[in-house]
Amino acid sequence: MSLDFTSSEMMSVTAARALNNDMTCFVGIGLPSEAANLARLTHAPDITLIYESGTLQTRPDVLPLSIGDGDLCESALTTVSVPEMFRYWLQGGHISVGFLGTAQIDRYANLNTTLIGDYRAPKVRLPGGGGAPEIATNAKEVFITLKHSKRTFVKDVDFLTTVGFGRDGKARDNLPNIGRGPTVVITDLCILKPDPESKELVVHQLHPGVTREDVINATGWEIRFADELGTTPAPTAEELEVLRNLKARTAAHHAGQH
Amino acid sequence: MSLDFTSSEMMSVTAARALNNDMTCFVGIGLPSEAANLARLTHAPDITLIYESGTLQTRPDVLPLSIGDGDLCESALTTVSVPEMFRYWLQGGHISVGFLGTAQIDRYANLNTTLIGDYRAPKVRLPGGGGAPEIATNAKEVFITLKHSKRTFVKDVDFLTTVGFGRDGKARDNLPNIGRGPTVVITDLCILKPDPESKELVVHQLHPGVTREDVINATGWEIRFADELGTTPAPTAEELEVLRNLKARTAAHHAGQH
Amino acid sequence: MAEFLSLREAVSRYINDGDTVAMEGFTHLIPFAAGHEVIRQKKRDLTLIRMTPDLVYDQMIGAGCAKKLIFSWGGNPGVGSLHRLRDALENEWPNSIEILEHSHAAMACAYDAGAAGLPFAVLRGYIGSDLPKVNDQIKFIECPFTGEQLAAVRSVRPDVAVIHAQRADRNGNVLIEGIIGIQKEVVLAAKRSIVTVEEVVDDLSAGVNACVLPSWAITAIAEAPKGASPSYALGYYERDNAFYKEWDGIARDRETFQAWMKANVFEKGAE
Amino acid sequence: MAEFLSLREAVSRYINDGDTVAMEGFTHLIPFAAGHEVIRQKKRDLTLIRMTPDLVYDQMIGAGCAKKLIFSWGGNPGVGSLHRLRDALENEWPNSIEILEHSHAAMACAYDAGAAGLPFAVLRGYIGSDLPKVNDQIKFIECPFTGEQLAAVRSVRPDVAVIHAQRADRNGNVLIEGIIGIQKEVVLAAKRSIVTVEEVVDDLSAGVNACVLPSWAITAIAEAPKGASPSYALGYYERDNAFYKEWDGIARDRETFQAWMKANVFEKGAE
Repeated sequence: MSLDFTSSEMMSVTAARALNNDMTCFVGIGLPSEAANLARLTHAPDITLIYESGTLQTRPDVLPLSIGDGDLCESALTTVSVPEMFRYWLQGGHISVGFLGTAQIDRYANLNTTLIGDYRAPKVRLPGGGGAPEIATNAKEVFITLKHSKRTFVKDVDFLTTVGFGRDGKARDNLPNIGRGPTVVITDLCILKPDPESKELVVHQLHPGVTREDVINATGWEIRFADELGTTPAPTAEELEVLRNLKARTAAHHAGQH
Repeated sequence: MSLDFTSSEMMSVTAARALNNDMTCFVGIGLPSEAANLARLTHAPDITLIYESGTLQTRPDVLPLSIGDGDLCESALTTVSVPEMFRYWLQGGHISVGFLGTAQIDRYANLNTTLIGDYRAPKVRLPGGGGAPEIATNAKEVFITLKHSKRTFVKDVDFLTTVGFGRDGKARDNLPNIGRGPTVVITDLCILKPDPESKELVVHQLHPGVTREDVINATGWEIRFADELGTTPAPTAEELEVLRNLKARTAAHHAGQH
Repeated sequence: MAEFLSLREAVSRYINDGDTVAMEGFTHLIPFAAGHEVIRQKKRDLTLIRMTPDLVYDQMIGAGCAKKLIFSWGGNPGVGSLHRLRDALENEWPNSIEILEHSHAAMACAYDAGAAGLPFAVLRGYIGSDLPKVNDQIKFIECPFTGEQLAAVRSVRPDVAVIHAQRADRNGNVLIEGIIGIQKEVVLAAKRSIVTVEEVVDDLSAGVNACVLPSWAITAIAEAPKGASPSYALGYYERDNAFYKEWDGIARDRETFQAWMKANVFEKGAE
Repeated sequence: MAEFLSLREAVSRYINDGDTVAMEGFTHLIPFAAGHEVIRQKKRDLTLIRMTPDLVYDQMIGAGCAKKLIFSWGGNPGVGSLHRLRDALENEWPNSIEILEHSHAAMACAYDAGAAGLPFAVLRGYIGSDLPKVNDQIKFIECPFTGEQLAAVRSVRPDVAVIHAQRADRNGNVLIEGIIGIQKEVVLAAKRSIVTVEEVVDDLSAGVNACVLPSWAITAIAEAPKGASPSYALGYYERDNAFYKEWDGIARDRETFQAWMKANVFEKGAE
């Protein structure tokens, strides 16, 4: 049986599958939060989710709109202060996976969430670093999820907000006390991983129905493909149902206020 | 009417009188704790008492034996962690008076609670610094209370655990962000204050019935007396009653355990 | 001891033109009522500090209160841009504003150091980032024991801290519950503080280790029911996520923004 | 995830001869049961870390477990000396021990830095004190922004942390209430941790901002009712101040000490 699903759903389901029960995941808002909660509601019921607002081990019923919705706090094991969250829990080494979104990513998985154009005269001002710069270096590894386009996948980021492997791919070399960095990037087209040597992002799996040309046309540098290029398994009926219910529940909850 | 009282009672009552309702007092265990609670139970009912165990604004019913008896916590406004206590509340500048006891004090009001003799081969090993080294510099001013004897009042402390005005009286000069240091020392014989210029301790008041010779004989250096030497008012009937009740209540409470 | 004042009086007395003002609350307990009073009183040339500027600073910036913003994430959470902030940065409307930006970790540490009375904080941060190139309040130092290079950031010490909390008792002790964010730190780091509360009660009903600010650590308290809305106050009302989404449309355009401000801020007084 | 073990098994498996062991609890929740088990298992050459060594380290030092003590106040609170500690320092009985001593503020900061994964802590401390002359883990550094001289201390990162707490739930999450001291910090700063608890319950009944250590931050949990006595556990039993006074007489003399240890530690097993 073949199911209908959108490329966004494909992305969320694939991102969710990257997580497992044993992980302690520092969750970014938006796509990472959707994926992390989908994981929790499907194959990883005991995954530990942590949001930078201080909520430790939280189990929200609907997706939070902000990083600090009340549901995150009420369903958490406990809620700590923001300095404690960043100092003891993140920098202290207790996070296995940092899960980030971004506005721009480059071939060495560096992230830009600061601005497009020149710093003192920006064309487009973006929100800024938030938790990402230290999540990316203090978590043991980093997962990244974003939509794939020439605007988002650029050869060099305009501003390096959050380090992947640096402008030369070597930013983590010989540093003590730094995580492995981005180990996977999940888009609506494919799954990319850094080359073990050069750290340049390489396509490892195409989502069902996506071609190499689709990825080439949506990437701002000459993207490489792994020798053994796989195909991502399509979402299962259960994954889609849980995801759609979660999103419907979320939309109803956020609309029904005032 | 003249009342009977001991020199210890005289010391506690005098020390209590140094405190007032507007103070936020970081309280050392033992004599300072007795004086601070006597003040709270007499003329300073709204004084804020803080113990290094993390208990903010506490009102114990009996004197705590340790710095962290349960009564301190149960009667406190709230209880914070020990790092928070020292970092935010003491170092952050919220303590108006640090109230300390000591084993030895010298002419520049430096305190020794570390040891008698040589550091690597001590004659008498004392408990050590505890909270005192930073209470003495981060509180806006410091009150000290101890029994007066040649053993406790020495010309130079064997070990400078906690700074008064340093070995030359100038340790606080030109330092940013340091409190005024010891402003009064209360013993069972008299009240001493540092000379405004040299910082050497000078006797300002003798307790009733105490002579200059008593003080000279109990002090390990050539002690100076203020030009206008006063006499400390004797304890009032109310002060003595409250103090004795407090001590009786405390003794009964601490004995009645197991 | 904290003084109980009307919000109008508290803002008038303790926030001056040119001050460095930190209004905190990490998504939760954002002091909107106080922000609106600052706007109504037409305070000018403020240096605004806040980890997540949120709608409250979008409104204050759009109303012309700010000359500088110190922050670590300036978006409408889960929605998109803060359009008034962008208009100021991209088009200098209604005035140009200077920015100084940090990461969350660094700014949290800078508040923590401020509360601890220290001139700077140390963190393992900013590795490989361009942020230190555009922020002169970030330096790198060496651990005197291991030689490891670590980031140092200047501590945050505002003139005035403004926070919202659930409740105060009649002595002026304040309870903060739920996502406590950086609320305690900003009050302790600041020279003066204004705390708005949902209500004043006889007994805080606080747990033994609750986040309570003693009266003597606060300058002024003003009762402001629903003072955090459209943000929220745990135990009182929920976050108005629908309004956060609507704000995107209101703030995108200068005229709809000004009309909204007129109807919802200028023509409404402080409670 | 924390593993539930007997106290005997937890101590046997996770505390090795030669380890650096920090047993914390600031007057409250002192892990006496665990300390006694360490004594019974005759662990040797331990570097013992504790802000306030208290009776538990007096007993461990007198029993010959320690080769080094790192501390900031080594007395019997409100009573006087720790006679076994003094006998070791003054007379090398039962063995000589090395000491490294701090102030409370510095040691609290050193634990805090350890929990924060940093190699050192900064504080405004040790001004004018002789302690930096006898402790090479204290240095002075300059603020890179203001030039102010501040103290730096190496962070505390023990091999094993041991604490006592009120209760754990069946997933191994632990609630600590009352005087929380440095308990959270020591567990987070250590490579491994053993937590003894008064009881294991279905629901922690913890407030929203309670001091809770998640199961995944703990190595092992052992049920040990009255495991903090003669210290205390808020909500369970009071501090046995009378015993603290009696200890002065017991510990003053080597023979009465050894007789007490035989009757009360060696001839009693772990629960």
